[in-house]
Amino acid sequence: MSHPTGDRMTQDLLRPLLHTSWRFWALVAFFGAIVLMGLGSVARTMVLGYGLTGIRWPNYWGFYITSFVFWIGISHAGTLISAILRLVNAGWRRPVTRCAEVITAFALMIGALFPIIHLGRPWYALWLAPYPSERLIWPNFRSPLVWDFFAINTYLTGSLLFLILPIIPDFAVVRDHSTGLRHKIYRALALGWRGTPKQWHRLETAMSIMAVAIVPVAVSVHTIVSFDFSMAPVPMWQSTIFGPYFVAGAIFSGIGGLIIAMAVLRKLLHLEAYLHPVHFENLGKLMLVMALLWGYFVFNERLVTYYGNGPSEMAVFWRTQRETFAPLYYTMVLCNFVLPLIILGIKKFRTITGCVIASFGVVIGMWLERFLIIAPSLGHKYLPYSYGIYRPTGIEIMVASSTFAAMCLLYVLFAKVVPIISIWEMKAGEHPSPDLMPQALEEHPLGELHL
Amino acid sequence: MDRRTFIKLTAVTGTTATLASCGSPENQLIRFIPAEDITPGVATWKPGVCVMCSAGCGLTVRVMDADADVVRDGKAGVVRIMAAKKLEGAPAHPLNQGGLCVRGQAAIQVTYHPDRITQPLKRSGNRGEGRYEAITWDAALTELLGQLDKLAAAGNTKAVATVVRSGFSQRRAIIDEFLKRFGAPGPVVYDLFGDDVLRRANAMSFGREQLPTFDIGNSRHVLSFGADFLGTWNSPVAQSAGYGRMRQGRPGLRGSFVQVEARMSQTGANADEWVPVTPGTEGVLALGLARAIITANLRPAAAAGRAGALIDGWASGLGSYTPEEVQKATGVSPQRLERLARQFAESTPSVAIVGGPPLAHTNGLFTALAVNALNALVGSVGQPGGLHFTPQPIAARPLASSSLQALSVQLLAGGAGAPQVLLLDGANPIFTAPRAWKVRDAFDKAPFIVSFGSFLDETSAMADLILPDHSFLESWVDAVPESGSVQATASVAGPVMRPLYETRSTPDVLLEVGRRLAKPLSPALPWQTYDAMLAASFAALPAPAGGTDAWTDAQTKGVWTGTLPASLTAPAAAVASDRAGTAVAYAPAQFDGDAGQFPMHFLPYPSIFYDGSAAHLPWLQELPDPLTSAMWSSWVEINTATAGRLGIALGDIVTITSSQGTLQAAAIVSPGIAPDVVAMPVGQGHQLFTRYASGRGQNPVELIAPVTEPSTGALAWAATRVSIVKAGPPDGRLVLFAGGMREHEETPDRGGTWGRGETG
Amino acid sequence: MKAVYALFPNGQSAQEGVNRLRGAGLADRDITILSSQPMEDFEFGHIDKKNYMWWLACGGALVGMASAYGLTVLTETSWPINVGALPVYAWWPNLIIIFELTLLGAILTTVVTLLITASLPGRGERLYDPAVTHGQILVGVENPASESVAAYETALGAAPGAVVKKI
Amino acid sequence: MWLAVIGSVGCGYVGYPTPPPATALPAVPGQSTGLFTTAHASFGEAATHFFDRRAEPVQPFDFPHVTHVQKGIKCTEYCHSNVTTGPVAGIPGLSTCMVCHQAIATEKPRIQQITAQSKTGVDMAWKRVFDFYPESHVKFNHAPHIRKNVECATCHGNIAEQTVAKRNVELTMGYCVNCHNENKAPVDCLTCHY
Amino acid sequence: MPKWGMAVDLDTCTGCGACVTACHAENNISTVGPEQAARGRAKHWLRVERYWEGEFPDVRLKFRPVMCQQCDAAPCEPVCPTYASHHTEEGLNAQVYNRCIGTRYCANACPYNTRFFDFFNPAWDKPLQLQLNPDVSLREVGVMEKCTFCVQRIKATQIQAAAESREIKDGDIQTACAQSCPSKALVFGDLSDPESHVSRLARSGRGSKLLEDLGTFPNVNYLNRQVEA
Repeated sequence: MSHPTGDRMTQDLLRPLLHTSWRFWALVAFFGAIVLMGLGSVARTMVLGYGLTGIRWPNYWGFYITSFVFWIGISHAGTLISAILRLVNAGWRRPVTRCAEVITAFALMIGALFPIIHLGRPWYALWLAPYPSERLIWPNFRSPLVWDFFAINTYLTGSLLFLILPIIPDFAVVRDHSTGLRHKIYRALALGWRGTPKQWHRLETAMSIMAVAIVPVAVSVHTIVSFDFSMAPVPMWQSTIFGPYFVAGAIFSGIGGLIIAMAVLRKLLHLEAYLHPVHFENLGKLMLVMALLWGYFVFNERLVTYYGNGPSEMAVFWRTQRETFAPLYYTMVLCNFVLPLIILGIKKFRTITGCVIASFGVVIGMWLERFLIIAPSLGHKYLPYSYGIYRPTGIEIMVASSTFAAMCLLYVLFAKVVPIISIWEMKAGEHPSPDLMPQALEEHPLGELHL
Repeated sequence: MDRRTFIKLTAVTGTTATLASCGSPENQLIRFIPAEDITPGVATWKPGVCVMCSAGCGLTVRVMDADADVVRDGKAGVVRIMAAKKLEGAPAHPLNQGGLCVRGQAAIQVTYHPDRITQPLKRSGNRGEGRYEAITWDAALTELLGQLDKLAAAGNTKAVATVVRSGFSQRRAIIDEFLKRFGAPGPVVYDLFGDDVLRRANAMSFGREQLPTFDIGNSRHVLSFGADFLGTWNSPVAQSAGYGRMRQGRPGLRGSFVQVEARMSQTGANADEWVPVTPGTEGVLALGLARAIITANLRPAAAAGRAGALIDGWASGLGSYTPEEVQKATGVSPQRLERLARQFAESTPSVAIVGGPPLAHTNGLFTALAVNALNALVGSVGQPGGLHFTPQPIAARPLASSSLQALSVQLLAGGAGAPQVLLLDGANPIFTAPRAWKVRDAFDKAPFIVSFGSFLDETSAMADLILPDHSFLESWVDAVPESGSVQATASVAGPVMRPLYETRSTPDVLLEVGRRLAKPLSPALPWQTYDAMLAASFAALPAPAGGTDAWTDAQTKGVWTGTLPASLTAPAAAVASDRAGTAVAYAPAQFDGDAGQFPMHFLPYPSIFYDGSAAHLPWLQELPDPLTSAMWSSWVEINTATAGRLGIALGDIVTITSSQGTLQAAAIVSPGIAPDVVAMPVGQGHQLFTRYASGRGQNPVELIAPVTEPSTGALAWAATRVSIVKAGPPDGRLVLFAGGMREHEETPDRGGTWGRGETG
Repeated sequence: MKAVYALFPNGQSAQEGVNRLRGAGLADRDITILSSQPMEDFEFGHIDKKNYMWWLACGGALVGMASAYGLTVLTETSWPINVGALPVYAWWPNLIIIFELTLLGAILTTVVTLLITASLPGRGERLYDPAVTHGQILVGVENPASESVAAYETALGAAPGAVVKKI
Repeated sequence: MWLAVIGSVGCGYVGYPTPPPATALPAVPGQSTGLFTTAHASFGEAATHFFDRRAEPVQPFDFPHVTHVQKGIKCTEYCHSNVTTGPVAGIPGLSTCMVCHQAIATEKPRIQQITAQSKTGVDMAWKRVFDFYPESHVKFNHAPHIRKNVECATCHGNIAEQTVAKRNVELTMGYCVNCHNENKAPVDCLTCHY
Repeated sequence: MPKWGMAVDLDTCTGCGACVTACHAENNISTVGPEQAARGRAKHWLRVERYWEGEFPDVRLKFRPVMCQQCDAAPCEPVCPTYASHHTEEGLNAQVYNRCIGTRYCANACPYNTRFFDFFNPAWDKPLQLQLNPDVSLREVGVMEKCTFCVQRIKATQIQAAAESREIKDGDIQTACAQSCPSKALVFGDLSDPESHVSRLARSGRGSKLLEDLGTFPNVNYLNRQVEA
């Protein structure tokens, strides 16, 4: 397979936009149906009462908050990674960044829904926003949930712009390659982009500024999500390690999500020429690093608790080590640590398939990790008389799983209207041809990622 | 309420329900002109009397306006009424002194119960089925009069049988008087956990055939033999108040408390020392203690006087109750016996209490007499901090009553001698009597049954005619407490609210029937109404200090208390001559069922529903049981070790079998019960008792064998043996509120056992 | 509008076109260059590189910080409510709000400055040719003075592979 | 996460075991049925409450406040006397009207109309004009305000000049709080909401 | 300015549960039924915890009534985004139902698990609703509720006292639970008055607080059970 020229590139990357097969509609229908079921379940709980879920005294958070943390975590795939890669100007990032940033945007949208869904009275969610009202009363800025509100807003705004700005030149490309209504639409979207050197410079400067700004935001967002837990005096929650622990976990699961997304795109949109094994390999190595980091954090958390031997802490500790939650706990360790270590640690397995398998493991494992932070602790707070085990109900499972369908749906739709690989960035970077790859790798184990 | 109900009622989230004083703007119903003048939003307090048990505590009822749904000449609408809102203990009442127990608190739900009978009913379905049609009061009374007149005409007035609950009041007096003057036998008083044995024993030891009052508040040491005196037995609120004073009411002096029983009751849970003994040997332990006291010369044997003389071998030093013998029988070590004896004799004033299971054996009378002798020995009878007898007004002497078992036999025999008309007031013998007495079949044979109850339960559903009484908040109500106060006491209260329904006060109904009988009562009842009768009886009492006269004072306070003039005091009971002089000897308790086939002792015990008569109150159903935290369910308590041996874990379904039958229930593994005892709360397992209790849980009474205490004929409800086997895994029928059973893990290195007994 | 321009297949020729136009006496700001990707490797790709976006972003950050501080102080002191014995104006928690709004300020300013300085969305009719996004590089002059049009055409045409167009 | 769910099912983790429901009973004549619940009757109602919209109350009978006030009857004197003693002002029922009107102005047709109705035993279905939706959980107590000599008009507007009372003061939380602040009254949430 | 507090004498508490029922009666706490109770939705603002100690035959049982401890540094307050849970000048840990949006964060933060969530709209089979206390609002679905120290009684008494222009004496205000307790194990009163019964009990040697080491500064004092020497 020869190295695609600029024009060939344009053709390949525009194909998904310009030609629609029945597969597209099938996918949309399938995922759409599941999403609708999820929305139905939410509506049902809103009308009939929150009691349809499985939460109970004293375990008042469950699947919904788990999903919230999980999706916010997944969102750390995109913007953060692509921002870092931009800053270190890793050339191999070029085909990767956009599909990554898209994950961020959608994962955030989905994640941000959960704090609202999980409210007892979602119709009052507006009260989290600071706006003047006749009640003369404002949100409580001392509440982690309000921090969440601000952090997620900033992150979402930033990520969306970070995603959209570099799309403008590509809209111009589509504009010039399309006709009729589509042409009109994309002309509007392209904002009259022409491609003067000035425009290019401004765009690239803007991107670097935002890259600088978005990294601390991303870190702060998941730190604040961790504050939702560590601010409450709950056994095994009140821990200073939660901030970095959550951020690391977020990036970890994020990369997992990204690898899966890339693999799927590569197959469905026939982007083999653009998404090379080297990309998966590099991301795989990143994930390996994160897996080790995650293991390090979990070990810290567990060892300190175990050694400290506080009664209430130990109650929770044993819950996960030996009792009710043990099966889930060991599944988590397997998925998050053992599996990635074996597959990604051994070069032979570090193939695209290998990376994808590991990624699935990580995504599952990280979901469990969030659940295991929430359920066991809340069910075992201090006074044994008030212990209680949370059991999810069909409604929660439905909603939680429908978010995965939502992610796929949004992704499919996005790939239909926007070139999923940035055309101009692909052209701008000297794209290494596949046959040169191996040698390049020998010299720089991390490809072009000059860390 | 099942899930569907919830879905129904949560049709749209949010809130529109508003309480009376807020008024609902969307209310489209017709509003009727209120019958009373009402100050909305302002609470008033009125006296009341609690009728949930025979203790007779005084109430203060909070009354406020509320909107009640009514139907007036076909039009549905709402009317503003003054409604009772909350029941609180009357601070001035000598019994409960401001406190009130769970059943008293929940009693208000009796008045507002959705399944309360609202008008006279005539049976339209089969007996026990619970299908009825509405009739007018005139028709109903005519029917009852017809039946009574028929008997009177036939000169067979003896053929009227009546079943009532225990506890004495002027209301009961009216029933007694009516029956006496009609020529019918006295009512059958049936109460599963009745205390006839103790009354008899007290009659023999102290010449008072009544329950004792304990001045716990002034005791320094309390030794209780199985009596759940803080929970359900005798006058629990009065005793709890005393207990509070005994523990912390006296600066620098904290009374101690030892409980002797085979299964830790709520009372036993508060004891400083809990002494498990073999069921049926409590009397032996008591005499063992007595012997230890006498031999240690802490008290002369003679000090016990008559109470001692009743015990075989007392004079000769109780030779057969040596510590070794006692240990053999009871399992209490000599050292412990010694210590308990010293404690009891030295930290005076001390008092021994006996009640509940120890008296529910074939040797119950002996046990009671033994404990009485113990009290007499340390001289706690009639002394501060000791045992007293509340002076009873003459009026409070109930008619001699036949036993339920006898009644059932008569009915089954049938024929001319058998009762033709059966009057039911409050009692639910079909639920609380052992199967073997065949009460249901017997009642089924009764030609005509009238119930005055407010609810359909197993018994009243047999009735052909139901003449619903007012709720105790809607009518005059009174009680003459048998115990609980050192001074003579009588509680009385007028209606605190207007009747919600087409009900009539039963005493008034009887008085009217009495007036309208073809062959008038001889002599006719002197009073036109119940309150007239109350006025008359209270007028006889001496006016309290500072009060104008007893009646007006009692009405405002809700209680009369003071010293009875000798003229009014009932004399000491003449002890049954057959027993006078003859000493009572210990005979091992007889149990039904052979020990091989039925290895465990079966111990039914009164739950927060007492004997089940309060199981229809949702508040009580959802109240976590003090020891097990179970709600809405019934269970079987079994010792941890035994459970381990039988492979039974918390919530497992177990099958219990006695010679009488078998039942299945969820198991609760408890360290607070003897290894050879299986305990089960009485109260659940109603086939028919309102929407909240029907078909919920199991009724342990069905396993109880018809063993009786010979001298009184009282049911020995703790004298049954059972076998227990595991039937299956937990199936969700056991609802627990609590998660963990223990606050601290005994063995830290085995942290894995944290939170044993998790819910769900 | 009038315009004369040429489409070049690659950077070198485009650079040559630019140089010749300069030779023809045109200032950089009068030369229109359009490409489908940044042309960092060629001199003409560096025209107008200088800008103040970083400084403006910092300014925006300051504005965001100030507004966050104002919001927290005003709202919390307008109706002081005691929660969990925290001070009515608690610094640590509010720093989080301030931090987020600071960065939000920076991001928004950046985007606004980008749109303005890069004149997006483009107004009025400007010189453009769809061939640009097909990989061609456009170099030309908008509204040239009529007498010098010929000169520009020759200048543009001289570069190798140039296709001169005129409208 | 599916593994999570499957694993959960594996260890019997999903869903709670449910106790057996009570047995159904035969209906007994005369027993009250139905539930008293806080649920809204309809979405429409829920919406009106949410947006705090109020329909103009339609009274069964045009009660002329002005006439009575002109006769020199104070609001708190006969009709709304509860305000001085209790939390609730209360809307007087027909029985209150008849106290005076069985003697006064009996010749007037409207008086005869209410006299007739009072005999039927059906009361006037007055609609409240000033009230809070239950969502607001407001526990307003008139007595303290009367004691502090707050004019009725402060919150109820110029009803003295109206015939049928109109809600011409919007009793928003801001309205209450501002007044409380001006008069150094407590603005603790528990002052009104509990 | 009073500071409301409570003393619970574990030596006189018999675990009878009268306080629990009294609380239900006073505060319009709805019964949820067996189905919901099995799913852990039973609401008991005040619960009597019981803990077993030792094994048969040397077994003891411990009762401990636990209600909202009205902490001075309540963890439930700062986490609430809408001020639904906050502290009043009288030291009460207020829960404002109309402001509550149901994040349930406060319940997670509460170490005592004394906060209860309304999973459904409460319902009463008619005419049980005639018992409901008009001075206490009904909590709809989706809000948190908890022990209020019977704030409605406090308010009523304060207003009444103001009307009669008199001082509130110790014992004028009693919570439903304290009022009902047969053995008078619960004492409610003003901790800022050193002479009040509750203050004197709080100073007694047996006094301790629940989970004191969490730094919540509860206003409920537990007087430990005295064990025989």
